[in-house]
Amino acid sequence: MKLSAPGHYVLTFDAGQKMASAVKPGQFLGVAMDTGGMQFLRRPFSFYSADPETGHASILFSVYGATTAQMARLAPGETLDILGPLGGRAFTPDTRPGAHQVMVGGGYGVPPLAFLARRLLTADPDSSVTLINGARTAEFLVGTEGLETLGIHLREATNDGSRGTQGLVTLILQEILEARAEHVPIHIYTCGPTPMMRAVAEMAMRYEVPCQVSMEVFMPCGVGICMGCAVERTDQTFARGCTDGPVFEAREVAWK
Amino acid sequence: MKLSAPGHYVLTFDAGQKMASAVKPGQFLGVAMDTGGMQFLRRPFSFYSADPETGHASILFSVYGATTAQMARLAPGETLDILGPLGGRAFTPDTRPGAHQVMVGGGYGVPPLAFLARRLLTADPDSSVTLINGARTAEFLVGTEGLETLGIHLREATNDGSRGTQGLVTLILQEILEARAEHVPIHIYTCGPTPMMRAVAEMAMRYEVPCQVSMEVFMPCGVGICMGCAVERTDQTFARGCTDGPVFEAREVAWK
Amino acid sequence: MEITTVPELSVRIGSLTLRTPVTTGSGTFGFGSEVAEFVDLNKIGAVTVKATSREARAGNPPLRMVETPAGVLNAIGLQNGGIENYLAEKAPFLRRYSVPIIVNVPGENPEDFAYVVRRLTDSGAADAIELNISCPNVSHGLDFATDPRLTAEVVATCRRATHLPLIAKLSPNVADIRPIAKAAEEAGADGLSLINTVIGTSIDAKKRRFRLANITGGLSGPAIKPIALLHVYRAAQAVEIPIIGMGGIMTATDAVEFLLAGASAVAVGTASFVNPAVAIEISEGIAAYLKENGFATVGALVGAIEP
Amino acid sequence: MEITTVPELSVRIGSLTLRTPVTTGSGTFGFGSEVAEFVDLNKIGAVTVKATSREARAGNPPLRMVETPAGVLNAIGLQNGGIENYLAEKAPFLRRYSVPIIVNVPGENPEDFAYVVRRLTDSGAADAIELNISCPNVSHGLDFATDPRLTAEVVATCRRATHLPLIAKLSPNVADIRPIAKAAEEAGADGLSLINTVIGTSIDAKKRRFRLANITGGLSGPAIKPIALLHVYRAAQAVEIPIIGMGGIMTATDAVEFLLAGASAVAVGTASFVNPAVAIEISEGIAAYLKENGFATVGALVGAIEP
Ligand SMILES: Cc1cc2nc3c(=O)[nH]c(=O)nc-3n(C[C@H](O)[C@H](O)[C@H](O)COP(=O)(O)OP(=O)(O)OC[C@H]3O[C@@H](n4cnc5c(N)ncnc54)[C@H](O)[C@@H]3O)c2cc1C
Ligand SMILES: Cc1cc2nc3c(=O)[nH]c(=O)nc-3n(C[C@H](O)[C@H](O)[C@H](O)COP(=O)(O)OP(=O)(O)OC[C@H]3O[C@@H](n4cnc5c(N)ncnc54)[C@H](O)[C@@H]3O)c2cc1C
Ligand SMILES: Cc1cc2nc3c(=O)[nH]c(=O)nc-3n(C[C@H](O)[C@H](O)[C@H](O)COP(=O)(O)O)c2cc1C
Ligand SMILES: Cc1cc2nc3c(=O)[nH]c(=O)nc-3n(C[C@H](O)[C@H](O)[C@H](O)COP(=O)(O)O)c2cc1C
Ligand code: FES
Ligand code: FES
Repeated sequence: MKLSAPGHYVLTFDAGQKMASAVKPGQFLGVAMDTGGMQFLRRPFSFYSADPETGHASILFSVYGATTAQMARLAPGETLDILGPLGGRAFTPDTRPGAHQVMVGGGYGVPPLAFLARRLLTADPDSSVTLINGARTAEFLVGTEGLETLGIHLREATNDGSRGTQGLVTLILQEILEARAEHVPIHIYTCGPTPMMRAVAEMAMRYEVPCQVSMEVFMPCGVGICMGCAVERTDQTFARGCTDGPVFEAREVAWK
Repeated sequence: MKLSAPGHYVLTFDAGQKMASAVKPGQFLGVAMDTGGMQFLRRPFSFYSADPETGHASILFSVYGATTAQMARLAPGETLDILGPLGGRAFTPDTRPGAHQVMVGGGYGVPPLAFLARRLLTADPDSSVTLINGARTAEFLVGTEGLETLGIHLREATNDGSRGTQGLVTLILQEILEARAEHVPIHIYTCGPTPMMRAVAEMAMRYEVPCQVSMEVFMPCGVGICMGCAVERTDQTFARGCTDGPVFEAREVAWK
Repeated sequence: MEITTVPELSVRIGSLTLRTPVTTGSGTFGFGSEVAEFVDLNKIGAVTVKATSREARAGNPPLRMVETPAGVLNAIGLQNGGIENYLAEKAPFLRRYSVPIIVNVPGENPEDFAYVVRRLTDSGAADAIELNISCPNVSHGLDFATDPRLTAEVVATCRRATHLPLIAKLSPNVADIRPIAKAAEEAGADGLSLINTVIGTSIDAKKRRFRLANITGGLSGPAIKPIALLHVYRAAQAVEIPIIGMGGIMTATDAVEFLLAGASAVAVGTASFVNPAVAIEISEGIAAYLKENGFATVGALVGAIEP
Repeated sequence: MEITTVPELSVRIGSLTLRTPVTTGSGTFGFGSEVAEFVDLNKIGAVTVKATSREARAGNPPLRMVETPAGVLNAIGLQNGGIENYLAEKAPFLRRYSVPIIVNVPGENPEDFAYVVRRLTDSGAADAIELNISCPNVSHGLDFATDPRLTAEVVATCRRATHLPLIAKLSPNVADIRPIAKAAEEAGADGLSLINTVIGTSIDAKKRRFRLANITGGLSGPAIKPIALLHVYRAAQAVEIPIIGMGGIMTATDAVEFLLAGASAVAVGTASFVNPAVAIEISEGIAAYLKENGFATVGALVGAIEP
């Protein structure tokens, strides 16, 4: 375990080569911690990395409640009770040649985007990838360590201006969309708080740019058996966030 | 914290001089540990020692369930959420001159008896005190550390004969009662598993020797407000184990 | 939104005024005297004392209580010394304090209830009376509050016996609490207390025995909070009289949830076993919530939830 | 006392034989296909699938589920594709396995139930039918199982529509489950499932809103185990037909408690969310318990408790 910023931890574990090879950015796993039982459901965490060669994978988390508090206390060598990889639909990279891959993340939405960004660069070192990371204040800008050295274009926004642009991530996104060139296809991938994703999705739809959103709703089971993770579609049916998602097209989702 | 035997811990804490002076052997305190909440009632633990001068007090415990498991993990300097001293009726030492004070304990019944024994010797170094400690096997014979150097006569019994007499504590008690001299009053104090206390109580009644029993029944509140700790009296009324006890005369209790 | 004045915490139930909206659950705070050394009784909204019946009751044999996941199952069986013992031995101690006393009264038939109600009224040893028509741990104890007609009969009979505020304590062991709440109101209750415990049992798989000597017990504590909140919300939709909400309240946040659901005051039961002073801490926590959220009175919070 | 033979785990409900006494709670195991990669479906006593109604149902809007102390509150609202979708899309997958299928059927009126029952019978896509007359999350869903007369009406109508084993799923939201259990038995049910979830709600004090869009939800998980055990015990005293006990079962010990209370089989619901293979682990745990305690059959354990 590694402290990546005050209160933020990167938990690296042995997922086995099978899982580490299978996992795709946007997928997640369910962690069960023995919190004494008052809280007993698994908590979902997005993969932050997965190395098919070593079989190691990692997640990045902050301490919110009982499960993450217990996770923060894990010592090296302890076993972790996980179920995964979960998620029926991961991020699908845009394969149009020369596409500008724009990721917009906030909070615990950043780890899966950082994972996607790294995978894109590994597959094709010439990929054009921008990651826009937003937070209230500088200390919550996490999850992007090492991305710039890989050639990813990192942009940051904070509400208080303590780092990067002062304001919301959509300010930077709009700038990119406004400046876009006819011949460079853009594809947006977003994950973060719902209001942020909604703003990003609406902007993408306005600019008619394809946009994939990862809907991190409450997921009681993560495997598709409880129907507790409903995401409303524009056709008024309910999809399961876990197995029909977590990644959806921005247009599929009934934003409210 | 000190490991007194495999799985047995002595937890010493700062009770404050007020509490440490007030507490009497047989009294206890309620410990609340944050076990995540599925289990939330306090657990009672008898005082094992209390030093009015330093204000330090201690309890001796083994790991049974969630509360004791958490207690075993306490690090020096952490705060302990306790309520006490509790217990409306503690052991009342027999003040008849030259009385032979015989304590019969088993398991977590030993700490309060060890405390009583030490207090008796401190008050009068010439006291005649015997402590009979019983357990299934040698490694569970705990709580009597340092008593012999104070002049307490320690007798041990194990079911498997791995230490002391092979058999039950009542074997040793009977031997003492049989060998008693007319002019030496005997007083029995007992605490431990109910079947053991019942056997001791019945033997005491048979030999017409006064006997105090500490009834360690399940105590949801410990302060007299829940009525959940009922101890049936011979007159068929129910006493509260916590505030009417935990110490009763053997004759008061309806043994079943 | 922060206001600088101290928020008004007092609430009224009939003619009774509580200085804070937090009382104690009957049977979970004894008669106050047991914990007077740990708790300043005058800082509690009211002390609701243990059930006091016409005759003394021995209660059920042990085991009487067992801990369950996030809950407690009890089968005390209304152990108490009877009304004369209450008047002679218990009331005088509490009367040394200025805290209002609510006496919880069980009974086997309407006349039983009314007898105790009259004695309490004549003696001045209660400021309000809570009719325990919903105790699951004695035979026939819970029948009244599962039937609107029986509920009305007990309340009406007691109404004729006293001018003191009458609070009917209802059972969660019903399909719909609304008709019962309504029946109690129409029969003259000044307020409702809910919920009493939920019926349940516990089995020891190793010994193949029921854990409670009485087999059946009543479940309380955090486990039942979702159940209690719904009953309070439904009852509040059905009646005009104030409700004392209870069931699993451990913190001020829990208490606020009950106020939002429509309770005018709350009671803490099982939580007092862990911390006898919790009623006071919860009062303080409610005051802090009111300040932080710009409410001038606790009354403004009652039922202030979007459906 | 240890016996060396392998204990007999099979149990019968009407003409249906389950190889192990553990099934899944409807609505907590999807249609089996979702978790077939984690679980060997053939090792489960029976798969009880999600409610399947006459017409498709969209279900309730989010938020549909919330965690509570030792429990889960859900208001899914019976989202399902309807009976024709079940027959075309869901049943074929499960039929590739030898595990018996119990289909859970909700309805708005007796004819609704009977329609689905007939389709299931004619198509051969169910080995037994569980009548969900007790769902708290749709309007009128729970009314049937709170009234012996309505319970009997639904069961009798469906009895005329099928020769398949009929299991009536009862509600805990009643004062006394015995008359309802009896009514279901007399109307021709081959077995009873209990309990369905306990009604409740959850409030967000910070936002001053109900957490569930539907306001009301059904409580499941360890919190309700004491409630479920008592209903099972009482129902078992009242009827001769087998009972599938459920409510908060997380471990084999919990399951044994239900068998001791009088259930012939058990279902695991919420526990599958944490561990989709828990039904199998519990079967194994029951077998171990039987061996350790010298029982040759699971049937010998049913109701084997001293009162
Ligand atoms: C698909 C998916 C992927 C995810 N990936 C990640 C990830 O990579 N990293 C990560 O850190 N998280 C991630 N999350 C979020 C994470 O699963 C949740 O935050 C989880 O609930 C934390 O569990 P916990 O027991 O620590 O906190 P919980 O007790 O579950 O609390 C979690 C949330 O509950 C609320 N809450 C708790 N207590 C209070 C209170 N007193 N007052 C008000 N609100 C309160 C807060 O909103 C808090 O954030 C993901 C979620 C999903 C659905
Ligand atoms: C007045 C009094 C004084 C006491 N003094 C002491 C003392 O000085 N030292 C001490 O160590 N203890 C003492 N005890 C006992 C102690 O309070 C209890 O053992 C307490 O319950 C331990 O809490 P826990 O949460 O660790 O275990 P719990 O979870 O409460 O478990 C405690 C007991 O429950 C039973 N149990 C738990 N799990 C299982 C299971 N899976 N199967 C079967 N049975 C199970 C066992 O009997 C176990 O011993 C005292 C008790 C009383 C009433
Ligand atoms: C040990 C115990 C004893 C109780 N005795 C009574 C009683 O005598 N009269 C009564 O009306 N309610 C009694 N109750 C119910 C409580 O007053 C309260 O309604 C219930 O416990 C729910 O609140 P809680 O979850 O905060 O404990 C008792 C509850 C417990 C736990
Ligand atoms: C998310 C969820 C969905 C459920 N859906 C149904 C359903 O469709 N039909 C039904 O009869 N019961 C349904 N139930 C109730 C369960 O089958 C079971 O009766 C109840 O949850 C108690 O068992 P448990 O505590 O083991 O979960 C559902 C329960 C949950 C938690
Ligand atoms: S989390 Fe259970 S179905 Fe999606
Ligand atoms: S433990 Fe509550 S009255 Fe004794």
